Amino acid sequence: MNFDFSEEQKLLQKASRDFLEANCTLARVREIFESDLPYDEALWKGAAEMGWQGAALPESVGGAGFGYLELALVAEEVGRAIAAIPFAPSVYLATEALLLADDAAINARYLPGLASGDCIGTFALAERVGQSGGSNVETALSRGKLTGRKVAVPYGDVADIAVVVAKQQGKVVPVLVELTGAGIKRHAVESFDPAVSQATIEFEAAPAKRLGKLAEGQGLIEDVRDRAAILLAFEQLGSAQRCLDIGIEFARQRYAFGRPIASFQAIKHKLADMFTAVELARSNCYYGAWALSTNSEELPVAACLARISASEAFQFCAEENLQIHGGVGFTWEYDCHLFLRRAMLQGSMLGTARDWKRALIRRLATSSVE
Amino acid sequence: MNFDFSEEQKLLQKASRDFLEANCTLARVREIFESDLPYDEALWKGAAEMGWQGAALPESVGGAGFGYLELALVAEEVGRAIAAIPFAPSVYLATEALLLADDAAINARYLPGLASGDCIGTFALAERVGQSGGSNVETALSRGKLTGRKVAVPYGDVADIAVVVAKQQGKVVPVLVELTGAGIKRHAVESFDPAVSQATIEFEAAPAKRLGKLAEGQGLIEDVRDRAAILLAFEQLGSAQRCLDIGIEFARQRYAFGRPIASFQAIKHKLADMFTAVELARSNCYYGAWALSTNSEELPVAACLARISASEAFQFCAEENLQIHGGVGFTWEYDCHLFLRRAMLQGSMLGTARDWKRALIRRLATSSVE
Amino acid sequence: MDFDDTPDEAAFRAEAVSWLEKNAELKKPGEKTAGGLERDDPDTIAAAKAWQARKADAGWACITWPKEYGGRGGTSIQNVIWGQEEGRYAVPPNMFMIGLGMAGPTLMAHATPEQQKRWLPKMIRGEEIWCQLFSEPAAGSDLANLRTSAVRDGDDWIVNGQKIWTSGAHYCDWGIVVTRTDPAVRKHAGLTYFVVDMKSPGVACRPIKQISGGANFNEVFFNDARIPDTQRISEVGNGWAVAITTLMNERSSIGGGGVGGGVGFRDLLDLASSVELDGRPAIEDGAIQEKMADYYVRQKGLQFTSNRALTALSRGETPGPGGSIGKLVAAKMRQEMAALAMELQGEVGGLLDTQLTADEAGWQQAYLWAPGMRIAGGTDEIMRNIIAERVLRLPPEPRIDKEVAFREIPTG
Amino acid sequence: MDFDDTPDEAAFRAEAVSWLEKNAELKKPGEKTAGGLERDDPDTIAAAKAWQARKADAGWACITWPKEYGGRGGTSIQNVIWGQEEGRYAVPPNMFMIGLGMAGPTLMAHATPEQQKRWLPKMIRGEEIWCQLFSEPAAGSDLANLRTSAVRDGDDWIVNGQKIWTSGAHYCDWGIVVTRTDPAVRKHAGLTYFVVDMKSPGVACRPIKQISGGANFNEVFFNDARIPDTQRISEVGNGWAVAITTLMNERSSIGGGGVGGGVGFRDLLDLASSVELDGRPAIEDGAIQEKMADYYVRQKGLQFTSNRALTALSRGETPGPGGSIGKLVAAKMRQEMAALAMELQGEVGGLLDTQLTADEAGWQQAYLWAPGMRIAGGTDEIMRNIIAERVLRLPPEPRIDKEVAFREIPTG
Repeated sequence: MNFDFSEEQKLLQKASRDFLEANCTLARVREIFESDLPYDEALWKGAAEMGWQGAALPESVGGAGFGYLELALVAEEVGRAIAAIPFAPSVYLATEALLLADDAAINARYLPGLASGDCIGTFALAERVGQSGGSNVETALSRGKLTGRKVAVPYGDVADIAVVVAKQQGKVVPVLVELTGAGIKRHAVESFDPAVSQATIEFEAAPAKRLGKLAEGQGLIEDVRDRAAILLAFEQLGSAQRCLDIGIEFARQRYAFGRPIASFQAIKHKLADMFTAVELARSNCYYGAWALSTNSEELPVAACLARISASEAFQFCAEENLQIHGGVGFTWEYDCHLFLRRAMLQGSMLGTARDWKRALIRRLATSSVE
Repeated sequence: MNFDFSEEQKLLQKASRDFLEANCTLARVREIFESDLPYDEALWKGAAEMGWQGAALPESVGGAGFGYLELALVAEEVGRAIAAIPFAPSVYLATEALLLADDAAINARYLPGLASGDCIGTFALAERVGQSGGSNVETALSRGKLTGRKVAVPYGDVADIAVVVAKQQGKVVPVLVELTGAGIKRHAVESFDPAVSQATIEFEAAPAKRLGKLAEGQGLIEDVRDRAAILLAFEQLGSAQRCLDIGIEFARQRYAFGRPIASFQAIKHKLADMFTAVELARSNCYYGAWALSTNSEELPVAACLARISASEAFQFCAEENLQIHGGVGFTWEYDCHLFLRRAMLQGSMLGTARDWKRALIRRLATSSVE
Repeated sequence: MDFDDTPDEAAFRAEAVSWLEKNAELKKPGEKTAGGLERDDPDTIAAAKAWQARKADAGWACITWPKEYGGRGGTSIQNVIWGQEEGRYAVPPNMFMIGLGMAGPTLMAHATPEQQKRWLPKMIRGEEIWCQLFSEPAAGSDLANLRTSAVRDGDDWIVNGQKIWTSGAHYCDWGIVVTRTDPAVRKHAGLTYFVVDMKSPGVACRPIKQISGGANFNEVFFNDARIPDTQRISEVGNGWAVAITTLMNERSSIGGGGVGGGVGFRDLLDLASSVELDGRPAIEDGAIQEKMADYYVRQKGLQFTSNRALTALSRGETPGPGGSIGKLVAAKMRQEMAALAMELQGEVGGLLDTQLTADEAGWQQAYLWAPGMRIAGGTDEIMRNIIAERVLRLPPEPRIDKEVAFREIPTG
Repeated sequence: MDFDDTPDEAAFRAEAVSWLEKNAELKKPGEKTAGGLERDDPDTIAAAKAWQARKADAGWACITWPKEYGGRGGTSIQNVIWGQEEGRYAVPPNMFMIGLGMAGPTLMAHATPEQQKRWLPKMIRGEEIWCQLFSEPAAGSDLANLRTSAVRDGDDWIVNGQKIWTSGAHYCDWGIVVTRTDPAVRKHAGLTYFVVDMKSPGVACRPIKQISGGANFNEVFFNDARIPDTQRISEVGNGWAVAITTLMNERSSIGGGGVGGGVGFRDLLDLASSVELDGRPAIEDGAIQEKMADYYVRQKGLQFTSNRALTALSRGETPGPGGSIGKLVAAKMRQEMAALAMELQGEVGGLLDTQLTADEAGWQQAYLWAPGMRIAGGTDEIMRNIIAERVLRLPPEPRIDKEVAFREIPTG
C-alpha cells in the first residue's frame, strides 16, 4: 500500500508553500481583492518561474515534466494561499482541453505560452442563470465563426484564449477562440470574490476552431471537466485546511469567560467536525490524484468523490471559521470573508456539488468501482 | 390573537395526562411490548370511559361532543404515554373516513361502536415494500366483494372493521370491510414496535362496501390522510416532548467528570436543538389543529407542516435521547428504545416525511397560504 | 383557537388605523420601510424626527410606557398591533428604538427624577436620538468582560477605551455606556453605568465595514472623554444590574430591512421554478422540493411560535420560552436558503453583478449578511446556551472567571 | 502513489497465502466470518481454539509480537496483510482479540517474568480466552470514575463491585480488571490493575439484552471475589497508567459482523432502484441520489483514509490522525442509511417481519444496532473531544474532578 505522495513530491509541495508564504500573503490577496487589478501579475510570473503552469506538461513544450501528482500538490498550495491568479481556468481547464483534444498544430502554437504563463487560458461555459451545458448552450460555431454570449467566465477579462462550450450541427463541442481577435467584446463584471475576476464575453462571428472531432465533443468536455474537477478539488482542499488552521489558531488565542474559546465543546466539536470534513476530502482528493495520474478508468467516479467532498468541506469550513471568529469575523478587515467568497465562487464553477452527486450515482450504475 | 388552547381545553389535557400517568406507565407499555398481547385492552376501555374514542363525535352517536381541538390534546397525551392502544387507526383513520364519507346507514351502524371503543377500526393501505397508494394499489372491489392483500395494517389482527384502500373500475376508493366476516384471513406479523401490533390481511371475495362516490374516492382518501396526519402529529409531538423531558432528567442526574452531563455543551446544545425541534413542531401542530377544527381550506398545507415537523422532531428526539443515555440507553431494560421504535413506526405510517414534503410543495403551488 | 383580535384589540386597532389614515399614506405594493441601519442621511433623520413628534403629540409614540412618563400606558399586545398597522404605511424609518426600547425603560427603573426629566421627554418626541455602547472588541460573547475604564476626577469621570457594533453612533445625541470603574474586584462587581453625550470631546466614531460591503455600525473610541457624575445611572460598581435591565428590554431584531438582499421564501420558490435541473424545472426535483419544504416548515413554525407568544401577550401572560428559538433557527435558515439560491444559479451564482444574477444579486447579498445574523445579538452557540440554561434550566458550566478579581482573569 | 504491495509486502502476502491454502478452505461467495460476538457455542469455541493453536504452531498467531514472547516479530502492515488474507478463508471466529490485542501487550509491558510465563504462551495458543473488565454502569464516558473496590486481605485482594459491557465473560478464563484500592486519594491515583480468574468464586456473569434483542455482552458482578496478590499487574495505586497501555492497544472495532443487519451501500442502492418514489424508481429521484452520493462519498473517504493509514504503516511510520474519524463518521452514517432504507420501504419499513421487508429486515436490524455503534468505544461526543484535544491539540475543559479525593467528587 502506497496511497500517499512521495518524499520528493512532498518536498515540492513544501517549496510551493514556502514560495507562496513569501509571495502571496493574505495581505497581498487583499490588495488584489480591494483593487481593480484583475489578478496578481507578479505572482503569476513567479509561479511560471517555479514551473507551475507547465507542471504536468512535457519539457518539449516548455513544461516542467512533472506529472499530475505534482500539479495536484501545487493546486493544494494555491488553494491554501487563495492566490489571486488564473491557475484553475488556464491550467486545469484550457491546457487540459488542448491536451485531450491532441491537435498537434494547436498544441504547438499554444502550449508553450500556456506553460510559460505568457498565455492565459480560460473556459467559457455558462450563458445564463441556472445549470450550464447541454441544452442550455446557444453559442454556436458555424463555418469557423463563433457567435453567442458567455457569462461568468473566470478571468475572462484578461485571458488570451478561451475554450468555449458551443453548439455545432446540434452537437455540443469545445471551441478554441483567441480573445484578442476580431468579433470579441468583453467586459469585467462584479465577482462574488473580487480576487477572481469574471467577465461577460460576446462573440460576433469571432474566428474559432473546434477542438477534437464533432461527435466526440460532449465526451471531450466531460473529460475536461472531470480532470479539472480533481485539480480544483485540491485547491478547495487547501483552502478548507487553511480555514481550519485559522479557526484553530483564533480559538486558541481568543479568551472568553476566562478561558480560550477552544476549550468550549461548542467550539471544539465544531473544529472536530471541520477536521473530519477536511480529512474525508483529503482522502477522496488523493484518490482523484491517483486516478488522474494513472488515467484510470475510475477517474469519472473519482472526480465526483473529490469534487463533492472538497466543495462541501471548503464551504463548511469557511462558514464555520467565520462563525468561530464571532463579530470580528463579520468585519471586512478580517480575512474570513475572503475564504467564504472563494468557497462559494469555486463551488459554483463546473457544476455544483449537487450536480456532481447526481453524476456520481449515474456513473456508479455503470461502473465497476465497489 | 388567540392561537392557543383554552383553559377548559388545557384542563381536559391535564385530566388526560393524569389518567394516563395512573393507567399507562412505561412499565405498563413494556408489559404489552414484551408480551403477545396485541394491545392494552384495559387502557382501551378506560379511554372509552374517558370519552376519548368519541371525543370529536356528536353525542347522538355516543360521542363526547367535544371537537378536534380536544381530540388533538388527547392525542398529544396518548403520544406522551406511548400508549399501546389502537387510537390512531381507529379514531383518526377509520372514524374520520366514515365521517367524511357521510353515509347515514353506515354511520348509524358503526359510529356508536367506534365511539364506545367496542368496535376497533383500522386503515389498510400498503401492499408491498415502497410508497403506498395510487398505482401501487392492486386490491380490488368488484360487485361488493373485495380481493387482495394488505400488509402492515396497524392493529389489523384485532380490529373489527377496516377502511381499505382499493381499486374499483380503475379508480382508487376507500372500502369498508368487516374483518370478522367471510373471506378474510389475517395474521399478526412482527412489528418494529411490538407495542403496536400489525397484521397481514388477505381478502378473498370478502363482502365490502365502497365509502363515498366512485369519482371522489381518491379525494376522500387524501382528506382522511390529511386529517389523520394532523392528529397523528399530535401523538408524535407528545412523544417527542417526552423524549426531551426524559433526556433532560437523565442529563441532570447523570454525573461524569464530577458534574452533571447536562452541564457539558455537547449535551446541553443537543437538548437545546431537541427543544427547538419540539417547539417548531408544536407550533405547526397547533396550526394543524386550528385548520382541522375550522375545516379551513388551509388544511392540506397545515397537515403537511404538522406532519413533517412532528415526524422529524420525534425521530430526532428519540435518537438523541438514547444517545444522551449512552451505554445504558442501548440496553433493553431502559425505555429509550420504546420511543425509538415508536418513532420509526409512526414515521412510516401514512407516508413518510419525505412524501409529505413533496406534497407540501405541490400544494403550495396552488394554495393561497403565504 | 383563532387568529383574530379580541374585541378590545379590535377597538384599539381601529383607533390606530383611524389616526394613521389621517396622518400617513399607505405603502405602495412592494414598498418597504427602510431600516434605520439603511438610511441615515440628514433628510431622513429630519423626517423621522418629525414623524416621531407627530406620534408623540397624538399619544402613539411609546405605547407601553406608563402615562406618568408620557407613554400611553398600553399593553404589549397593543404595541404589537400598533407596529403591524404602522408597518402598512409609508413612514420614515424608526431611529428611536434603542432610546425608547432600551435606554428609556432603564432610565425609568434606575435614574433620578431629575435625570428622567432631562432625557425622557426629548427621547419620546424624537428630539434626541440614543445609541448603546456595551460591546467591546475583546468581549464578544462574554459581555461583562469589558475594559473601557472610567476613573473619577472631581465631579467628572474620565473614560478611555473602545466600544464596537454601535448603530447610529455618528448621528446620535446620547449613548448608554457601561464602564469598568474597579478592576480589582470581581468581573461583574466593578462596572458602572452612565449616559454619555456623544458630541462631547474625546468621543470619536468610526464606521465598521462589514463583509457585505456596507458600514451599518460604528466603533466608538473614548479618549479621555469626560462624563459628569450627574450622568451616572447606577451606583458605582453596580452597573451590571442596570445593564441587565437594558438587556432584558433588548429586542431580538437585527434591524428591519437590514438582513441583506430583501429576498424571501417566495422569491426562492420562483427562482427554483424558473431554472432547470437535469432538464426539468428545479422545483420538480425531489432534493429541491425537500429543501424548500424544510425552509417553509421552519418559517411557518417560527411564525406560529410567534403567534403563540402574541397570544400570551394578548392574555396578559408572559410569553413562553419558544421565542428564544427564533433567531437561532432563522439565521441559519437564511444562510442555507441563500446558499441554495446561489447554487441554483449555477456559475452565475458566483457573480455579484445585479444585471446577470437572479433577484439583482439579492441572494448573494443575503448570503453575505447571514453570517452576521448568526452572530449578532448572541451567536448560535450562545443562543443554545441560553435555551439550555434559561429555558430548560440545565446546570451551567463551571466558571473560573466569576469569583476572582477582574484583572486576575486569564486573557490569553 | 498506488494501491500495491511493496516487494517485501508481496513476499509476505505470498507466504501467508501459501500457508492458508494448505490449512483452510476459501469462503464460498457471500459467506461471512461470524464475529466472536455472534457465535459462542462450545463447538465454535473448540474450533476457534484449534485454529488458533494451528496458527501458533506455524508462527501466524500474533504477527506483531516480539519473537521472545512467541510472536513473529513482524510489522503492523504484515499484520494487516495477514488479516486481509485470513479473512478470505472460512475460518472460525477470532475470540482471542482482547487477549492478544490488549491484555498481551499490557502484560508484556508491565507484568513480571513469572506472570508473563504463566499467561502469554496459553494466550497465544488460544488455550485460555481473555476478557476486559474496565467499564462500569456509573462510569460511562468517564472511564476512570470506577468504583469496583479491592481491599487487601493477607495475600489476597477482596473485590466487590460491578463491571459492564464485557464481551465473552461467560466463556472466558481470565479477565483484566481495574479496581479502586484507595478512594481517599485523587481519582486517577487510587486504582490498581489485576488479572482475575473468571471461574473463581464470587465472580458472576449476567448477559445484557440490547435494544436489538440480542445479548452479546455481559455484566460481571464481584461479590467478595478473591484475587491473589500474585495476579496484581500494577503497583498499588498505579493502575491507571497500566490501563492506559491497554487502552492504547484497543482496536476501534465494534466486532466483526456484529454491526447488525449485514447490509451495505450496494444493498441500499438496489433497494432504491427497486422501489418507486412518485411514480419513478426512487434512485432516479434527486433527493435519493444526493443522499446516496453522500453515503458513498463518506464511505469511500473513510476507505481511502484507512489506505493512508496503511501507507504510513507500510512506510514504518505512525499513522496520521485521520484514523480517529472513522467510527464517528461510520456510526452516524449507518444510522442514517438504515433510516433511509426503512423510509424507502414505506409502511413496510415499520415491520420487523423478515418475509415482508426488504433484505430480510436487515435494515431494521441495522437501525437498532446503530445507536450502539454511536456509543460503544467512545460516544460521538467523546470522539469529538478526542479529535479536538488529542489530534488538534485544543485546550481541555476545566476539570473539577482531577485534584480532589475520589470520594469527594460530586456524583449527583
